[in-house]
Amino acid sequence: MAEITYAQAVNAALRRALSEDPGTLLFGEDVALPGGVHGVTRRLRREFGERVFDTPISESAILGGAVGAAMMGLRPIVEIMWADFAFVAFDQLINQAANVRYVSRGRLTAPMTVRTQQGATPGSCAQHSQSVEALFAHVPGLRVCLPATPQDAYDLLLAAIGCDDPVVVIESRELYHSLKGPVDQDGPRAPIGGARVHRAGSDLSVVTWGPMLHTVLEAARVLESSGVSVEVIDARWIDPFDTDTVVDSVSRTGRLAVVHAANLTGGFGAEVVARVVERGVSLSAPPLRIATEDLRIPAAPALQRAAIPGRDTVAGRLLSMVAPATTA
Amino acid sequence: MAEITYAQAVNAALRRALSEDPGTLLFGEDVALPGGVHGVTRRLRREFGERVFDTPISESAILGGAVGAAMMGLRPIVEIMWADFAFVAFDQLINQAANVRYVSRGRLTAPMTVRTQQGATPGSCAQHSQSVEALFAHVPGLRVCLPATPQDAYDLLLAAIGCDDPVVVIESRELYHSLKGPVDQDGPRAPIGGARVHRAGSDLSVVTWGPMLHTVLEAARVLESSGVSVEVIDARWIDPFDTDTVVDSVSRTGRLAVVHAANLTGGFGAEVVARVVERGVSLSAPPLRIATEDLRIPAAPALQRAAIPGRDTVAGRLLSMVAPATTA
Amino acid sequence: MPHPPTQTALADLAGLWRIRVFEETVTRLRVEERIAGSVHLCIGQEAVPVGACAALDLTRDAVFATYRGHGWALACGADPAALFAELLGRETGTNGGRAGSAYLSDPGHGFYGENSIVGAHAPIAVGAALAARYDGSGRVALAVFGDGAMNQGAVHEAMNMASAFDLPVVFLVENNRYSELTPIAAMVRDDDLVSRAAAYGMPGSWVNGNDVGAVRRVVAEAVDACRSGRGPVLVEAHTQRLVGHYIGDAQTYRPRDEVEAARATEPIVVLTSALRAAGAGDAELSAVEARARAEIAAAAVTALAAPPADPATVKEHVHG
Amino acid sequence: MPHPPTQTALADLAGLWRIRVFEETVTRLRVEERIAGSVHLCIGQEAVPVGACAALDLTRDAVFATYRGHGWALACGADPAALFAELLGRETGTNGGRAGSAYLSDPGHGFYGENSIVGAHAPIAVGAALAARYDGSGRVALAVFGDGAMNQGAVHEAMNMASAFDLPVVFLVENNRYSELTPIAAMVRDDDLVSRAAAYGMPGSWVNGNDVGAVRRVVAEAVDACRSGRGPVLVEAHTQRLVGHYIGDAQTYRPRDEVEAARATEPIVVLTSALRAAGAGDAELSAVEARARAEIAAAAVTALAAPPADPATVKEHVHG
Ligand SMILES: Cc1ncc(C[n+]2csc(CCOP(=O)(O)OP(=O)(O)O)c2C)c(N)n1
Ligand SMILES: Cc1ncc(C[n+]2csc(CCOP(=O)(O)OP(=O)(O)O)c2C)c(N)n1
Ligand SMILES: [Mg+2]
Ligand SMILES: [Mg+2]
Repeated sequence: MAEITYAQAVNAALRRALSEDPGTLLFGEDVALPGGVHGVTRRLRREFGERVFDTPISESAILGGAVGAAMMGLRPIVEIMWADFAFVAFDQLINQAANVRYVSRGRLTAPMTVRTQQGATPGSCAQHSQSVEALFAHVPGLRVCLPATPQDAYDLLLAAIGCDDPVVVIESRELYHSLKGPVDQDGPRAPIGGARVHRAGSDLSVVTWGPMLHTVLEAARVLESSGVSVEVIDARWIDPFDTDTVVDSVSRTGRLAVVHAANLTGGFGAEVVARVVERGVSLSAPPLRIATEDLRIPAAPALQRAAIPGRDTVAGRLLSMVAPATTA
Repeated sequence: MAEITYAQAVNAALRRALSEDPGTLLFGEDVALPGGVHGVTRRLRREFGERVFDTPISESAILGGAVGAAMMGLRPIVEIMWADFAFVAFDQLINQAANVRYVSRGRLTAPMTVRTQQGATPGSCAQHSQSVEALFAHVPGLRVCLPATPQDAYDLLLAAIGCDDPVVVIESRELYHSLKGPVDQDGPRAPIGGARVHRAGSDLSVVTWGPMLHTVLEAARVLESSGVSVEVIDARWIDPFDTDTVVDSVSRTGRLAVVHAANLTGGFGAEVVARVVERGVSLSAPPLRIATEDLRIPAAPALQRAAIPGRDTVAGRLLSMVAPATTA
Repeated sequence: MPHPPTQTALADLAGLWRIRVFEETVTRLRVEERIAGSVHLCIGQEAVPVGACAALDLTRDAVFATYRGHGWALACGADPAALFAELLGRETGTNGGRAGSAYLSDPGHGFYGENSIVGAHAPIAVGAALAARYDGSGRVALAVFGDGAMNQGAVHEAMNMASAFDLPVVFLVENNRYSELTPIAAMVRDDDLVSRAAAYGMPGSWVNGNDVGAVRRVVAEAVDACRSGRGPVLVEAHTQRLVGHYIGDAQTYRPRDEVEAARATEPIVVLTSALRAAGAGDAELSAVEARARAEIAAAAVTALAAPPADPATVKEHVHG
Repeated sequence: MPHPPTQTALADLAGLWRIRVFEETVTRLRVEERIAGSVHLCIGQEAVPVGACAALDLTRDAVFATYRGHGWALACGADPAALFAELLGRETGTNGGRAGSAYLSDPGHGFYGENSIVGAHAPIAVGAALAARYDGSGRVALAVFGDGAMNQGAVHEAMNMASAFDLPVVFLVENNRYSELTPIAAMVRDDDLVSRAAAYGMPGSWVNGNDVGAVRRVVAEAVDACRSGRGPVLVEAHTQRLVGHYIGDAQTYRPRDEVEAARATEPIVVLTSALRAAGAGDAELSAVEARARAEIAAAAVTALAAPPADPATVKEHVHG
């Protein structure tokens, strides 16, 4: 299996969807002729012609256009260039797309996919840096996933496109061109949902998603050298969220940490903690959330590093969670 | 002290703010000449002239107008007629208002108040029924409160207007004209923040906010007749959230339930649960969230009753939380 | 005379009466508190849906309306009993009680629904028109909204995108001169709203929205332009509500005599006079009204006999 | 000749050079990876900020720009060393490193900031103008944005509200014919964007955005209209970027010869020729450039010597 980048995996999934289903459309700002500001949609216009097109800088028209086309039976895939920009048109997701099926009792549906990307990268300003998955996850009727590997960038996107309801796929700008991996492109399309255990462990369960997975995996390696065994779960989908996998893991390890790049308060980490403790799983330490401070994201790299948990912060806090127990 | 309605209390707070500070403006759709679609802003145009004015149906212009006027040193109070409508212009809150102070290191500020109202009422459709406080609460830089009594409708609004940062005040449409109470209008303006314990109890702590407070108080009375003593905490402010009051209470009762009208998943209830368990408070039962099902809000009264927890649901679920313990 | 031949005109009159009587019946049911919540009536504005829907091919075209959409649903062909049932929160409602008065839909009749977010359906209609590019349906999408909606960002984006891409959308403004409780004239510099079409390089037409025949003609021209690939058209129909913004609105913001004056030019009066002038007799005219009354009354009876929406189904259809 | 007298023109030329050299220096610092992240340069568009800011009274007026705003900050009078420091993430940056290249501000010089959400500052500028109604400042607000921003809902709402309320806002479109990587001509039916002013009953003016004197004149007229209470004005300045949308943009979407052709009509070339024609000598003209180079080079040195933003302050100023 050839290694390809995360961006190439997205591109491959789009190509497959556009090839397999003539009802699939792809549109958004700069996605067609220029091939996307990050090059993710390259060559698709050339291959699929008018089913791939550029739009005005009009997010309400893009998302509303997707809702309307989906209601008519097509399967639009649209791009919101940065997740931060969704908020100029959030109505079309929360009050429009999410309502279509429920309010019509299934007579109408909105099988649309919204691709976007998020995250802070050095120099990115407060309006181009937020991790906002929790805002989508609080909207019943929307599905939400955050692929963290090239294979998942491929699989989750195809699952999203195959879903008969609106799905928001939050890609990672920082991983687009920096992460390579083998990608099986011939498997059947997976259904939506399902966490993945990236690393088995016995002392502590860590739930994470998006590019933070890699930070957590590094931290887990650090802890391994201190003799602490960390189980790392990539939630992948936060709607539907795979509570069972998490609860199973925490039942074995007795400890839960959630790590995310989104701001702490009201982040989806709180939901994960609540779901686990509601089930009455017995814990040998209080659950822990490691997240970005409750602040706007500053642009300067030095400030970003202070705000967003990196490997050492994550490793240190995870260690302090098990330390009392191991020294006891 | 004369009893006035919740709506009259809001009106009185606005009048006081407009009288005391000539830099205060009040604008929004139908707020001036017509006095508001719910009559909340009646007579203010007549009393304060051009500082109170109607706007086009342009939420981005309303919120952006508030941001700009606030940056120039005025203190705008704007109305978003239904909280659901904030999403056509959410950018102006999340990417604009919330950033002003932080990104300028305090050289600029946005002392603006956004009044809105939310909740489902019989017949209200899915686009006019959501409880969306969690979406505001996940935005660092915004403050968020939900008054549940006429006195708080008065006090919290004045505190919000006095705050030097953007505050979202989420009023309750169902309480506007149905709830009366004594309102002290002569006290000093309170600072923002602070929960209120509405009822002391020893078996169970319930945290709630907004109109759900009254449902919880009714449920607490039902439980009292079964010999269960419920402490009821009205959070009032979910940013800043008064974690200490909640933790103190739960430390005494050993049980935590959070009740809200918002949808369960990703609701602010998860944050409350996470904050309490993170502190390692010892619990005699798993924490419980009682919330609206994860669905769009249906219009039919019979369906709404099935979706949104009412007194009996709340009482029943709270009782089941203590039952194992009391029978043990 | 400006009206079409008498058979069409009689059918138009029947269409106007059905909506008028439906809305009057809704008023009664709301006042009796059998219907709950906010209800927005289109009494006085009936000629716009009746004329416009007559110009559409509802086997393939798609209509997107506002919360003031009962008349549009009826003009599209929705069953009045199912509409009443929806307003009453019954299982047999068009949406099984999930939508209510302000958000109902009936896609089997080309009625893709009301929308309660001002202007939000304009881009959705653009999406329906976009689909027509690919699905070979020849569909035209019609988005109808009020004067106040012209100041909403989503409507601007929709008009520009439809124009840039030559999409088959009729943007129809029902200019009743008020946005809720505020006169549009105070919220725009130029209340000749159709002139905004030029900003998008899009043709625009003004029509007397109280004249059902004129509405049909102007919308038919717009639909033709769309169907032949010339792209979107903006139509402004001047009309008025003879009632409040919602049931219960005391209308203190309206000059006292405005509604009275409008009664002389409202669509049913106008069409009835024209038909009389064209030779229709009292009996014939009354029979049209009577048939509408009978149909709508029967529909209300049917709806009132239906079971309420079943709470056991409340969690169904959040996802597929 | 169309240019103002030589002293003003020399000052204009100095303004153009300062921005040009600043942006060239930024390019170098970005390529050297001392500046991180996306950077949007205004090389080729300098005449618009220089001309427009000369028409404002920055002791009371308020400028709101986009991510392509370094030139606007400089033309407002911001210290180039503080701007470099901001881009470099230093403590001495205009925003102490919190803003970066695309979101910086310097309110002490009337520069209320860049905005990285397309069009979002248009309503904010309306708010600043609204404040002028009450604070007696006589402030005019200027919102500058690109051609692509004209299709954003917030800009529409801002223009309508400013027009309806006669607010003192200059809406200035820098039409460089591209929105990121896509030509505006493909995204509107009519790329004569100033004609959209009529939709709001607002006056509109077109200006050659490569001619700094013309920009000053047209913006001065607009400011006059605002200051005298006649309400907002839309100004469209045609210009071009001589560089990519961001540093690193390969510009494959642009015809090969387009940038080359534009070099003949770009603002520095145009103004230099005009000054030569008006009698200015080579030495005088080179001295203007040299002074700009010296000033900007010194500013960069100052900025590079400043300490990085202090991580210990990262939690400050979320709230007051
Ligand atoms: C985005 C949004 N803002 C505000 C409202 C509240 N609202 C409902 S109807 C209405 C007035 C609309 O006026 P117009 O477009 O003229 O339509 P009409 O009611 O006259 O048919 C308003 C402001 C809303 N539903 N959605
Ligand atoms: C709401 C929003 N949508 C999309 C973007 C991404 N984006 C940044 S610049 C840009 C192009 C803007 O073009 P134009 O307005 O012509 O300004 P120019 O860059 O040419 O100066 C786009 C689409 C954004 N920042 N904000
Ligand atoms: Mg109207
Ligand atoms: Mg441009």
